[in-house]
Parts: sequence; structure tokens; C-alpha cells
Amino acid sequence: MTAKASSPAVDPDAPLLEVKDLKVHFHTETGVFRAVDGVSFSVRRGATLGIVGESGCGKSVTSLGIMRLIAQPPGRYAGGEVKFEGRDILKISEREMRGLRGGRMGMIFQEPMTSLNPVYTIGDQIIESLRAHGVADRKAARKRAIEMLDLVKLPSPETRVDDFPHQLSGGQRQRAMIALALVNDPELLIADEPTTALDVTVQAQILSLMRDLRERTGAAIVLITHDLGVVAETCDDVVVMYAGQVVEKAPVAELFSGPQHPYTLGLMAAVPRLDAQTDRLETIPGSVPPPYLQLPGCRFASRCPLATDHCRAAPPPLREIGPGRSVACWRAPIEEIAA
Amino acid sequence: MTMAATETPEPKTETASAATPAAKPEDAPPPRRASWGRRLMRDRAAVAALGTLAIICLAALFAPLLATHDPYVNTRSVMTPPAWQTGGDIAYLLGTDGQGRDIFSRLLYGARLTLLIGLISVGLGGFVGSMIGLLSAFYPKIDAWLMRFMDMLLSFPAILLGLALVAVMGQGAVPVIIALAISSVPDCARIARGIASGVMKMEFIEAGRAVGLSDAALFRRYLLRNCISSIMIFISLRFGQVILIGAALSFLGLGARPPLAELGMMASQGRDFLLFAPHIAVIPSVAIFVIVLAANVAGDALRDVLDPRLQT
Amino acid sequence: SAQTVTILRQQDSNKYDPPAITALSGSEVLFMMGDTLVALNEDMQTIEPLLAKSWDVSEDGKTYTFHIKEGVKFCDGKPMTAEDIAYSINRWISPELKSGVAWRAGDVKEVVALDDYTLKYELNAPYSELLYQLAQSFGTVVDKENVEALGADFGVTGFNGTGPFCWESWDPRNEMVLTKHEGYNWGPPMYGEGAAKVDKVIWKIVPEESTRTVALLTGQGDVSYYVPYIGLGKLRSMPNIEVVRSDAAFWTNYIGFKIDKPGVSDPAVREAINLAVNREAMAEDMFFSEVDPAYSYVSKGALDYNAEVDAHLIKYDPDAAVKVLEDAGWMLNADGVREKDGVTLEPVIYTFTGEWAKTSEAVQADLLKVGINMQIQPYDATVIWGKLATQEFDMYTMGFPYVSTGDALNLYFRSANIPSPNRMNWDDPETDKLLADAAAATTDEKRASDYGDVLLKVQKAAVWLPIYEKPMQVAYVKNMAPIKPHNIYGAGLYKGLQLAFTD
Amino acid sequence: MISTIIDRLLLSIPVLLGVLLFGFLLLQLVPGDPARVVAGPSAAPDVVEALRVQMGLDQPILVQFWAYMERMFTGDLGRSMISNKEVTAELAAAIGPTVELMLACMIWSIPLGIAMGTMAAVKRGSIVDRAIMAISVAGVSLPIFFVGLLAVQYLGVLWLNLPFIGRGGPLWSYDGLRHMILPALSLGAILVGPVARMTRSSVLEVLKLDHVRTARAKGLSERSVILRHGLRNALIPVVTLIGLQAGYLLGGAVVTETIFSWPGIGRLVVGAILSSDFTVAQGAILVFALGFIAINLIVDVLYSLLDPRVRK
Amino acid sequence: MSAASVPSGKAPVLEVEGLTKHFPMKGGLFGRTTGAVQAVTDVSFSVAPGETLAIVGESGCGKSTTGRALLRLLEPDSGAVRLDGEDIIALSPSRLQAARRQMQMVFQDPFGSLNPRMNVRETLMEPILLHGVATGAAAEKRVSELLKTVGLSDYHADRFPHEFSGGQRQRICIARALSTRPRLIVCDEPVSALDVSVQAQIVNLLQDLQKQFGMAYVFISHDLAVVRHIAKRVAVMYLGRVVELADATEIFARPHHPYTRALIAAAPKPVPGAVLGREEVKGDAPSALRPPSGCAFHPRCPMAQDRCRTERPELRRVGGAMAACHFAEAVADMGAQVEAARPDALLRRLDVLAKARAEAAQPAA
Ligand SMILES: Nc1ncnc2c1ncn2[C@@H]1O[C@H](COP(=O)(O)OP(=O)(O)OP(=O)(O)O)[C@@H](O)[C@H]1O
Ligand SMILES: Nc1ncnc2c1ncn2[C@@H]1O[C@H](COP(=O)(O)OP(=O)(O)OP(=O)(O)O)[C@@H](O)[C@H]1O
Ligand SMILES: [Mg+2]
Ligand SMILES: [Mg+2]
Ligand code: NI
Repeated sequence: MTAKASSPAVDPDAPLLEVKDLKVHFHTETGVFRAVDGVSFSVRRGATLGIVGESGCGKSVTSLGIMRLIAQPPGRYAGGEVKFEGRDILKISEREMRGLRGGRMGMIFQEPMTSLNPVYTIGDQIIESLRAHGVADRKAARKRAIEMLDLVKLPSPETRVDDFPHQLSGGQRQRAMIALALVNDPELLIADEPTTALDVTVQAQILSLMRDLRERTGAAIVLITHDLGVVAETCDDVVVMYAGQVVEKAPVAELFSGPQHPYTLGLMAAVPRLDAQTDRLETIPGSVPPPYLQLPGCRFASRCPLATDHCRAAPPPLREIGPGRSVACWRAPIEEIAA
Repeated sequence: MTMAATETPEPKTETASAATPAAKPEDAPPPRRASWGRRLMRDRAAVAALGTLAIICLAALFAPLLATHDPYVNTRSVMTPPAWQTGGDIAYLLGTDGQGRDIFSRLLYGARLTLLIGLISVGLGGFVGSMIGLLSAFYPKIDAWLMRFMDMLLSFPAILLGLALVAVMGQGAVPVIIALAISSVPDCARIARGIASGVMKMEFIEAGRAVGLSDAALFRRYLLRNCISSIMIFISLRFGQVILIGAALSFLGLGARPPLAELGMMASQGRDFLLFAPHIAVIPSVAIFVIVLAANVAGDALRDVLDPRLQT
Repeated sequence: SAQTVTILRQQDSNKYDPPAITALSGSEVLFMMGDTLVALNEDMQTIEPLLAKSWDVSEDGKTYTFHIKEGVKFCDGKPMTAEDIAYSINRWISPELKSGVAWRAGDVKEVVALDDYTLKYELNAPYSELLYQLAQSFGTVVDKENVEALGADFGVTGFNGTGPFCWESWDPRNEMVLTKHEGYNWGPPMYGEGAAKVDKVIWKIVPEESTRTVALLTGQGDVSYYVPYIGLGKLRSMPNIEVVRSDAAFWTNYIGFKIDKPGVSDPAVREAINLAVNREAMAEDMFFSEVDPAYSYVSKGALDYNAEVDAHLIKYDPDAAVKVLEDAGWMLNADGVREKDGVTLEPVIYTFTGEWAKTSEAVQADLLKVGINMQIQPYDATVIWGKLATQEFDMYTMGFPYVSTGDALNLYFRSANIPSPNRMNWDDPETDKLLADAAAATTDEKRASDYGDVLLKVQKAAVWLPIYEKPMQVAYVKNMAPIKPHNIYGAGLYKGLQLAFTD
Repeated sequence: MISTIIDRLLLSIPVLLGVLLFGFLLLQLVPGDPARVVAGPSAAPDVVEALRVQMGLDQPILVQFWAYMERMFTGDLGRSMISNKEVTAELAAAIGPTVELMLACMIWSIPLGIAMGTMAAVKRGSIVDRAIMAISVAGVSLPIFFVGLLAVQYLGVLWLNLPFIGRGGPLWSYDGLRHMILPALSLGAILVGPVARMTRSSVLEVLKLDHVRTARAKGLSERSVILRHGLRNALIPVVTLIGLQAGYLLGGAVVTETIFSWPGIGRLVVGAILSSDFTVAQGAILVFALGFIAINLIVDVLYSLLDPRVRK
Repeated sequence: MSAASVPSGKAPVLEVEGLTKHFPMKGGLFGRTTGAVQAVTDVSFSVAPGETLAIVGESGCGKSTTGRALLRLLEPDSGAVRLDGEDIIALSPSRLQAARRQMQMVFQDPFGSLNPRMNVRETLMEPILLHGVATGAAAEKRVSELLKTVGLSDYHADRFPHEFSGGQRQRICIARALSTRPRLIVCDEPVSALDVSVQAQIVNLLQDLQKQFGMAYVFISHDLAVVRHIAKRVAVMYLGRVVELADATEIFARPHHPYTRALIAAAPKPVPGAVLGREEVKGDAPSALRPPSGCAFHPRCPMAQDRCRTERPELRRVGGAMAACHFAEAVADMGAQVEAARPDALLRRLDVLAKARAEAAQPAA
């Protein structure tokens, strides 16, 4: 039992966060819904991991799962581990978890509109977080809040700190949200589609802000998005999810230069490109299998032109196919088929 | 035809669990969320409430058949306690009132009138109110005016309105019904407007306009159809309150004229005997309570099942 | 403090201006706050001196000369003189005041103060009731200065009287607080002429019937004669409560018929109604035998009661009622209601709310059994008087206090009193003549015989349905000195002079 | 804030005008002749006629309305038709007790309702939740007079021997306080249920919102998540509900005042209407409407205190 | 000022001139007007038959308002909208209703734009019957044709919207828009709410339908990549005004307005490392309630000069484009992005997929 030794000497290369075979199920009226069904990945300090995938594939549930913010019921952790600095945080007490949340683990949500409490000033909300994590002095907390707002480039933070969320524009709100997430210098920042609700110009500002902050603090970032462009620009490694499972994992450059999973391939091809005009967009025929169908094989099989009976019968494991690269497909690598 | 996979996975081997050989997975019938009726029936309190309501309604409907005595005929056995109490008489199940009339029989007839008053007024007020609410959501131009008007109505408590109408029209069920109906109007209008303006914000309204629909068709087929069930649920929730207010009016000495039995009036008459024969006041009060409780519980359950957004 | 008596009553009065207020709720307080020329003994027969220590009546019975007590003072300390009495009486009968009870003062020719302590009361015609009427609260002596100073607020923000208690404060619909009038020593002999024995009287309004009972039980009130009948038995059984009763109180509740309305215009119908209503059962079941069922229009004990009437009382006999109706041609129609010549027997009754409504409901139920479908229209006590002055109804309910047969007959059966209080529209020259004769009679025999004739006549015509005679019952907590109920105008405590605590 | 109040006051003007119009119509519509009511039943026709002229009843209706409005704006509500007292004086005497009663009833029932609702929401699905909800729905279904009668019977007579007749004096005196308990309890009982239900559903709603998730992600304790981020936001609709319930509460006050002989506006208006004292009724209705407007004004102010988004 | 017209000789199907719509801001008692949201100001453009004109811009810049004003779902304050030469704005309500046959709309939200209480048949039947396109059996037949056209089957007709996925719903919406064979379809962000893979299906469908039926599209979007893919010409809006209007190829190769340039630069590209050297636009878009003086973009513009603060640049012809910038020429000279080809590995693998698909489809065909 080494749990007492809360801060062992950390190997800087050891992953800060390691998710192993995480399963989150929802028990609803219509049955068990496996929103996240065996997701594994890890993040190093100072690195950004992107998670991409279609709507509903379980990205948000994964991120909330890491923070232990799944509402139970209807949600339930059905298995797996979430190791933060080597400790499985699914097993620690709620009290301890509270210390991590907002402290060493920060989170940014998609909707800057609704993720801030409309009845408190943004300053209050940041101060609240500071005070929950040990800053006793209100004055100092306020000073720190202003600093933080300045850091995220909110114009005139001294006055803005007393603004209510509705008095800020969408981009400013998201900045405040980032300030809130970062105020306690987290080592891990989870950002669930932090820019989806924003205009491209503002999105660019926010993304660059996040890059700056990562460089400054060396925090690890898990960035969830459905926008491959954002991933390409921001992430070091990418996890591609499909229907609650990881189908591919790769360093960003490799993923974009040569995706291995047919789904990733389809996704890449379906994105219209700004830098080259194509006649027709590639599509992935069909759609995600409804969650209530408990398919025995690969969940992508029904849409996959390469699927074989084997694909339909047995779920492909996530196989390592190179340094930092894995894919969950029986038929990968694809080039070999052509050969 | 090769055996190579097409978009259609052939359901051969163990994939049988993939259910029907749907052409596309998205076409597979989703596991049916239990029908709302079924879900309602799963809620035991709701079932009890609905059952109670049904029994009360039936009892009220068939009052002439079920009544053991003529509700208007007095006897010499006054203030007989209910049958189960000492001094009770099995012939008078719930005892008799101060005039020696059978409370059970009067209860049946009373429930009849009470329910009738509630239904008519809630129906009338609900209809008018919902129409006003729908219209003001549909035509933002008249919205402010209609809502000011509703504010005005709202500032007359139903009981006051009832009093005023009785002053004008004389005692009777009609002014009470009108008062209750009028006082239901602003509430229903407010709720209907809320529901309808939610619907009006939806893009399909604009889509209907873009298709070229006339206002009338848009109102009927798009707005009304989408609001009606929510509004009905609210109206059904309002029913209990209306009965309570009606009973309070009767209690104040308005409402039905004697010898007609009405639950509120029965309670009101019984209060003079409260110390000596409490059952005369308590039984009708409890009857009102049970009716309203059942209506509320059933309404709540209905709302939870049909339209959980509605809360008040 | 223990020297405060809380009296519970049902409703408040609009104001406390003697001639303007005809309701008991006004009179009962005015009796305590003010004095009248003469007082009435609790035997309800004997006139006692009050402000007048004695009086002479002229030969022709038209002129009364009152000799007024000396040393009587208003609450504000001002001495009261005959002038004040003359002012009060003249105010009562003045046309400007439009008092509904001006007629009670008689056909006045002139009321003047001859000197400070002599009052001349001159009538145009003899009026045998006069002294009784002068004992009522309407002639309560008021202070002219006070009346003029307060104007419309007289009896609302203040009242300067000579009674055993003085106005302290009035919180309408809640309570009226009176304080002892120090130095009061001119009360009627029956009460020993002294001052009040308690410091304070609070008239508390408690509209709910059962609440009044409970309030006495729980000591939230000390005395009440507004205890519902159902509560009296309970109160009697309580060790700490005394209930006293006076049968010398004449109060009859009756239902009257408009004898010129279709249906009830048929004497057979009226007779049948009298036969059909079980008043004995009502008295027992609804009023818990606290009242006596009534069959005659005035109580047998009342002055000038005609014993011949006894032979014409209509007792409960529903079978006979049916027979009378059928003999007269009133047959049941399809709805089970009797009908004749296109007239259905569905008389409308105007009734007071409260106890009267209950009575009407019982009557309604009894009548239904013989095929008469009476329609009840209850009205609040404040409106019904106006309603009863109309010709809209077929039957009405009414209760009235009286001291003599003549009292009742004069009130209700003179054609001059149509439409109100002669709401029956009883228009009979012979009655008028007999009543006039009786009023002017100079001998008791003559008066008794004339009144007796009228009584017999109306009783035979079945213009009323007498319901019950109610005695006066006062309930009070036992640490109060024994109370003898009075019944003048229904005011059970009269001057409040007997109110006292034993400890 | 100030401008919110001013705006709200201005918005009340049309409502107020409507109320005035209603009061005027009431006098026009009552059967019978106001002059006859004033004159009394035995007055001679010429007296009544003179009174008609004096009261301006012979004028055209618009002139009457104008005169009426003029009187209203100068604060002259006329004199009682029955007691000939200044209506303003009558109202002034009755308004204090009613306000007292309202305050006393809200002071316990609203916090209790909020506490119960929050508790139920937090313990959603548990026994506690179900118990609280059962109590609330029962509270919503209780006829107000029944609560009053029971309070008299049990708390007044059998158990606590609390006074239940009228007002014992100013609220701060011992006697005044004791007299206040039962009426305030009975009247408040009808408010607890709705407030608890609304609070529960509103808290549940709010707890589902994104910003609560943010609060949790900050590592706040569940307690401050619920109180600071759940309840605080949830109170906004609760406050609205209280404003809407004001009418029901005012109506309930009429019944409560009757049962407890409380010398307030409620009893005044019942008495006035039953006795056809229409000037007093008119005045009382006006006061009720003003009360409603005032309560809603307070609600609006509270609303903008609670919700910065509606602040100007 | 109809210089912004169709380059080719064909008569335009849609001509918009000086379209303006300001929303008054009401506040306080009696709806005092406290200001106006200048949602759309003086917008002019035209669309040729069978052409796609895209309107792009940031949130709140007035794209939707323009689109709705075109169909007179909103009453514009001023301006003219001519559909085949007929001024829509001047039409009486009944004529307008008839004219709607020629112009239809597809909305952004596939979940909200179908009446949840009407099944697909009813939804499609409604415009058909309303405009007398067909009746009775013919109408039924038309519904089933429409379903097929958008890639759905007959058996879908009896289902209700909630039984469909987002992509399928958008197909139904398109079918509804097609049902009257309109000359013009306004698509207000029809693919923004969809996943990329579904988005691709819908975009392809829209293109196919245009080829087949030849109607013109006004395609509103904030996604430059989609716009580039689908549109022939592009209008860029900023704060209610058109700041640039040009051919798609021209705009993406050589933006003439600093805002267009910034927009293109800000769009993330699915190319790792592309972010380097991006110049950011400062701040957020200003409020349409109080647009800045002069050029509305000047507070955020890296090239802004004093002149920009005071003098509002008119939309003028600059080379092959129309732009509203005092320095349009200078901007154009700055050139644009380098095109990056798709990596080989990706292309090869896509090839494999395509072949497999083709193989699978053959026997079926
Ligand atoms: N509380 C819940 N109860 C039931 N199902 C849920 C719940 N939360 C999420 N889900 C389901 O889990 C699945 C995964 O949801 P999740 O929010 O993680 O998707 P996502 O990948 O974040 O999608 P998006 O890109 O739309 O945000 C969804 O199908 C969703 O319906
Ligand atoms: N009905 C309305 N009332 C008041 N203002 C409105 C209304 N509709 C739109 N606006 C305002 O007009 C401006 C333009 O809105 P519009 O919806 O046209 O923008 P948009 O370009 O479509 O934005 P988005 O990309 O967010 O859809 C916005 O500031 C908006 O707030
Ligand atoms: Mg998500
Ligand atoms: Mg838009
Ligand atoms: Ni596969």
C-alpha cells in the first residue's frame, strides 16, 4: 500500500494520465447504453492529445469520465482505470477527488454560454475555485483572478472581473472559462470542444492561447474536438473514436499522412479542403450503428467496404502497429490488401 | 454476387443478435421506449390516483344508482356518526348530517356537482386561455396587449372574482363557474404562451412559412398540433386547483344553492358541527382532498410521462 | 385583567347611532353605552324608571309627561337634561334621518323639554305600546354636541352617552371596547341603580358558530348569548360554564307567505305547508330541544294572547297535508311536484344565511315529501331587508322579538305596512280597524279582545308558518356572578350592569 | 434596479386602469339600484331619486366613469353604502392586519418550502424525496378551509390551546403573536406545497445545467455546488411562482380571515359583497389588485436581484 | 449598382438590390425604441440560374437575416428582391404565397425544421398540394419520387421526424424544398449541424440535385471549406454588409478584403503544422447595435489607417472581384495560401477503399 506516499518521485516521461479500458455505461429506460466501451490512451506532461470522432461517439463521456463527473445514475463506471500520476482516481475518495478537480485537473467545456453560472460574476467564480483549493485570502484570490484574466488576454481584466457572464462575448466567456480552468495551475487540462461554439477567427485566438499556456505551464492537455483541422494544428497525438471505442491512435503527423483505419480514412477524405478544390467529397456510406444493437464484431463493419465475415464476427483489438501507433482493424495495414 | 460485404451485413451465424435483417442499421427499429401508457402504469402512485379518480368519476356519474338514500330527504336521525364509529348505523355508511341526510348519498351527488363545476370551468377557461396564449405567441404584435390584459385578470384572485360575480348574478353554480373559468384564463394563457413561444422559436415554423402556408394553416397544423398535449396536461393540472377554489367559494357561502349538494358547501355546513359531529365537515373535506390529490398525482405523473418540461 | 369581560357575538354593526341602527348588533351595545327614558324589567312586562324617574299619562292617553332624574351625566362629564332627551327623540323621528323605526315612537305631535327635568311627549293618537318602545335602544339619549361635532362619524369614531359603559375604541368587525362609566348611579331599579361592576367590556366578533362555542370553552370569551344550539348542551356539561335561560323572552321565528302570489295564495296550500313541516322534529334535531316548536304566531305567555287560537293550531300531519292539497286540486305532475291550473308549487323563499338557511333547508326537505318544491334564495342579513321590501318572493323567513300580541300584530298586519314589514300583503280593513281600536283602547280588556280577534283571524288564514319560539340563553364562565338573561330586542345582557366576576 | 422598478410601476398602470374599470363596471352591473341600497328599504321614492341625483347616477355612463376616475385618483373611494363610513378609512383599518397575516404566513412557509424542495431534489428518488413530495402534493391538495378548521380544532382546542379569534394586538406584542400563529399557519400551509414542488423541480433542472458541471469540475463540495450553484439559480423560477401564487394567497386570505375572524381586507370584502356594499367592495378589490401588483413588484425586484441578466 | 451581377449573359434568377433590415431594439414601457440592430445593410447581389452563390461570415453578421429577407420571411426595411424579374418585396400576401413555389429554403437545424407532429408524407405533401403541383395519386407518386431523389425509400414516408438521423432529416428537408421544383433554394447553413461524413453526403446530394434540376442556390455558411467546395461565387459579409463578392477561386486565391483574408487564415486546415505564421485577427466582432464608424472592420484590421476609421469604403470592383476596402489592391497583392496536396499514403489507401466499394456495388447494379 503505497497510497500514502502521495507524491512519489515522478518519472517525467511517465504518462501523467493513463486511461485503461475505461467503460462507462448508461442505464436508461431502453436498456444499457455503452457510451464508452473500453477506451485506452495516455497523455504525457507537456503534450496535447486530441480525441476526434463523430458526434455521439463518446468523446464527452470519456472526458467527464476522467474527471469523475459522470452523473450516477444513470451513468456507471463499468470497468477500467483512470490513472493520474499512477494512481487510479476511480478508486480514491470523493473528497480527494474534489481536491484534484479544479486543482491539478482543470476542465474547459464546449459551451461558454452555459458553462458559467449566469448569476455570479466571473471574478466570483474564479475566486470560488481558488478558495476551494486553499487560497484563504479573498483579496489575494481576487488579485490572482485578475492576473489570470489578464493571462488569457481578456481586455481590461480589472473591471471585467466584476462582469457577469452575459456581459461578455462568446470568445471572452471562453477565455474566462479557460482562466477558471487554469487558475490553480493544473497539470492536466481537459478541453471538451473548447472552440466549437466560436467563430473561426475567435477559435484561432483561443487555440493559440491554449498553445501558449501549454508552453508556459507544461501542462498536459486532452483536447476533444470533431474538427480535424483543429487537431492538425494543435495536437501531438490523436485518438480516433468510433461508437464508444478507440479505433486508431497515432502521432498527429502520421495520422494525417497515413491513417490506417478505414473509418479514419473516410473521415479524412470527407473533409472538404480549403486548399484544394475537389469535385466530389468522399463519403462514408451508412451511419453509426444504433447503440442498442450489440454487434459482435467491428462496429464499423456495416459501413466498411473492406469488411469481411471475420470483421463482423469478432471485435478487432487495438493493435500496436508502430511506435505510438495502434489501430483496431483486422485488415490493417490497408496497403497490403491492394498488394 | 460475391460474398464480399456489401452495405448489408448478412445475418448468418451468431450475428443473429444483430436482430432484423435491416437494410441499414439505422433502419433497425429502436427498442421501443415503453409506450407512455405503459410507463404511466409503472408508477404505482399514478395508478392509484387514476384508479381513485376513475372510481370517483364513475361514482359521481352513477350517483342515482349508488346512493343509498335520497340526498335531499331529511330524517330524524341527525348527526349519526359513520357506521364504524360507536353509535354509527350501517344504513348510513358515512353517517348523517345535521339535517339527518345521508352523507354518503350526498357525497356522491356532491362530487358530481363539484367535478362538473371543475370540469366546465377548467374547460372553458383552459380553452379561452390557451387560445389567447397561442395567439399572443403567434402574433407578437398583440402579445404585449394580451399579456397586459392577462396581468389584469391575474390581479383578481379567483375568490374575489367569485364574490363579485355572485354579487352581480346572485348565488348559484353559474357565477362560480364563470369566476373559476375567468381566473383560469390568465394562468392557462401564460402557460400556453410559454409553450407556444418555445414552439414558435423552432425552425419548422419558419419552414412552414417558407413553404407558403397561410397563417391559419400554420397556426393549426404547426403551432397548435405541437402545443396541444402540453397544454392539455397543464389544464389537467389546473383542474385540482380549480376544484379547491370552487370549494372555498362554496365554503364562503357562494356556490350552489341548497339543497343541492356540493362538497365545499357540505364542508361549510358541517363546520358548525365540528366539535360535536366532526364527520359532517371532515368527510366532504376529505373527499375534496382526495379528488384534488388524485387529480394532482395523476396530472403530475401524466406530465412526467408526456411532457417533463412542464413544471409548476 | 380579570375585570375585563369579553362578550362573544356573531357580527358587528355598521355604526352605533341609535335611531339609524335597527339591528340587534347595534342595540345590544347601545343599551350599554346609553340610556333610554324608561327601562324594561327582565319579566318583559314591567316598565321601570331609567332616565325618567316617573311619568304621568293624560286622560286621553295622548300626552306623557316624564320627570327626569337629576345628576345624570354623559361620559364626558356633561350633565344630561330633558333637552337632550327631547333632542334624541326628535332626532329619532326626524324625516332627515330616515330611520326605519321612526314609527315605533308613535304618531308624535311634539316632544319638548318643559324644563331641565321635565319632558312632554305628545301624541296625535293614543299609543298603548309607547313605553315599551321608549325602552328600546332607538330612543337612546345622545349628546347633541357630540352628534354635530362628529357628523357622519357619529357612532363610528365615538359616542357620548349616559350608559353604564363608555365608548373606548372600535375596531370594526373585530372588537368594540367599552370602559366603565364612573359615577353611574341611575340604572334601573332591577339592577340596583349602581355603577357597572367590571372595568371593561369587550364585544368581540366571532362569525363562526362553532368557534364561538369553542372560544367559550377555551376561555377566549367570558359570556355569549350567541352560542349555537348545538353547543349549548356541551357547554352545560362543562364544569366551568353556566348556561341560563329565560322563557320570559318572546321571540318567534316564522315563515311568511305572500298571500297574493300564485300558489301560496291558496289557503289550502298554506295550510298544507303548515301540516307538512315537522316543527317538533326540527326543534329536537336541529335545535337540540333548545327551542320550542311554534304553532301560534305569538307565544302563549305574551300579553293579550287569545286562548281561542289554541283550537286552530296546525300540527304536523303530512298525510293530512297531502289530502288538503289533493282536495284543493293540487296534483303531482311528472316531476313529482304539485300543479294546478298551470301553476306548479315551487315557491321561492328569501331567507337569511346561517341558521335560517338551515331551517329553510329542513322545511324544503319536508315540503318535498308532499310534492312542494320550495326554492331557497339565501341573502346576507345586510341585504335581505331590501330584498324583503320587494314583491319578488313567495315566502320569507323572519324572526322577531315582541313583548305583547299587539306588538307583533301592529308590526305585521297593518295594511299601511305593506310591503314591509307587512310582507304578506295582508290587506284587510277589518284588521286595520281592530288594530287601530286596540291601540287607542283605554282599557286592557278592550285591547285584549281586539288583538285577540286579529290573532285568531290571521291564524285561521294560515298566513304564516310558525317555526319555533326561542328562549334567551346566556352562557358564561362560572367565575362570573350569576346572570339573569334579559330579552329586550334580543339583547340578553341589556345594560351590562349584572356583569361581574366573583373573584 | 431603480429603472426596473420604475418600468414595472409604469407597466402596472394599464393593469390598474383595468382594475378601476372593473370596479366601475361592478357598480354598474349589480342588480338593483345603488341609490336604493344607500337609502335603505323603507325610503320614499323621492328620497331615492334625490339620492340618485346626488350620487350622479342620472348622468350618462361616460360622465359617471369620468367622475369615478377623478375620484379614484384623488384617493376618494366614496363612502360605504351601508355604514356611510369613508371607504378609505375602512380599508386603512383593515389593511394592516391583512399585510401582517401575509407576512407572517410567507415568513415561515416560503423558507420551509424552499428547504423541503431543495432537500427533495438533493435526495432525489430516496425515501426522503418521496416523503417530501408526498407532503407537498398533499399540501397542494388541501382545501384551505379544512386546514383552518383542523387548526382550530386541534391546535386551538385540543392540543395547544392557541387563540383563534381575531387579532390580539400588534404583531410584536405577546398576545398579537399568539393570535397570529394559527391563521399564519393555515394560510402558509397552502403555500408550502407549491413552493416545495417548484423548488424541487427547479433545482433538479438547474443541477442538470452545464454550469453546475463546471462548479463540480472546480472541485467544489457538493454542498456548495447545490446551495451556491443549484439553489441560487433555482430560486429564480421559484420567485416567479410566488408572484403568481400571490393571487391564490390573497384568495386564501379571504377564507382564512373568515375562519379566524381576522379583521382584514378579506373579511371586509366578503362582508361588503355579501351585504351589497359595493363601494366598499370596489375599494377592497382595488386594494387587492394593488396588493397583487405590489407583491409582483417585489417579486420583480427580487428577480432582478437574483438574476443579473435582467438587470438594466 | 447592379455591377455585382452575374458575369455571364444569362438573366439572373435572383437579383437583390440595397437590401436592408434593421431590428429595432425595444425596451421599457410601450416598447420605446432604444436602438437598432443593423443586421443587414444595403446588400446587393444576383444569382444566375443553376448557380451557387455562397454567403459567408461570422456569427451574427446577417447571413440568416439576408436569407430570410430574400424569401420575405422577414419584411426588409428597404431594398428590392427580384425573382425572375418579379419584385418579391412588393407582392401582396396572396401573390407572395404563390411566388413561394419558386423559392424554397433549407434550414440549419435538421432537428428543428421539421414539424414533429407530421410524418414525412404529410410534410412533403403539404407544399405539393398547397401549390397545386399535383393532386391525388399523382401527388402520392411525387412524394415517393422525391424520397427516392434524396436517397430515401418509400417506407420512410410514414415515419415521423424523430425516427430519423440528422442526415436523413436534412434529406427530408431538401426533398420538401424540391417538392415544388423551385427556381431558387436558400440553404441556411444546411450542413453546419452535421458530422463531416454526413456533411459530405448532403453536400454531394445538393450538388447532384443542382446538376439534375438546375435550380440556383444561395448557400449560407460559415465554413469556408464547404463554401469553397460548393460555391461558384462567394459573398463575404461583415457586420451586415457585403465586404467582398467574387468568384470562389478568386477569393480563395487572392482575397481582396483584409477580413476575407483573416477568415481564410483563421480556418484550421487538416494539415499538421499549418498553424505556423498565422496572423490573428484581434478581438471579437463588434456589436451590430453600434457598428464602428468608417470601415466596420477597422478595429480588428491589421492594415487599418486613419482613413478607415472615418470613411466607409464602398463596394467596388477590384480586378475580378468586388471589395469594400480602401486598400483592396494591396490586400490582393499579398496573395494567399500555399496549396498542400494530400499525402500519397492517404490517397493510396483511399484508392483501396474506392475499389472495394466499386466491387461491392457492381453485382448489385
Ligand atoms: N446522461 C446520459 N444518459 C444517457 N446517455 C448518455 C448520457 N450522456 C451521454 N450519453 C450518450 O452517450 C453517447 C456519447 O455521448 P458523448 O456526449 O460522449 O458524445 P460526443 O462524442 O461528445 O458527441 P458530441 O460531439 O456531440 O459532443 C451519446 O450517444 C449520448 O447519447
Ligand atoms: N428577430 C430578431 N430580432 C432582433 N435581432 C435579430 C433578430 N434576428 C437576428 N437579429 C440580429 O441580427 C444580427 C444578424 O443575425 P443573423 O441571424 O442574420 O446572423 P447570422 O449571420 O445568420 O449568424 P449565425 O451564423 O449565428 O447564424 C444579429 O446580431 C442578431 O442578433
Ligand atoms: Mg461532446
Ligand atoms: Mg444564421
Ligand atoms: Ni474493420
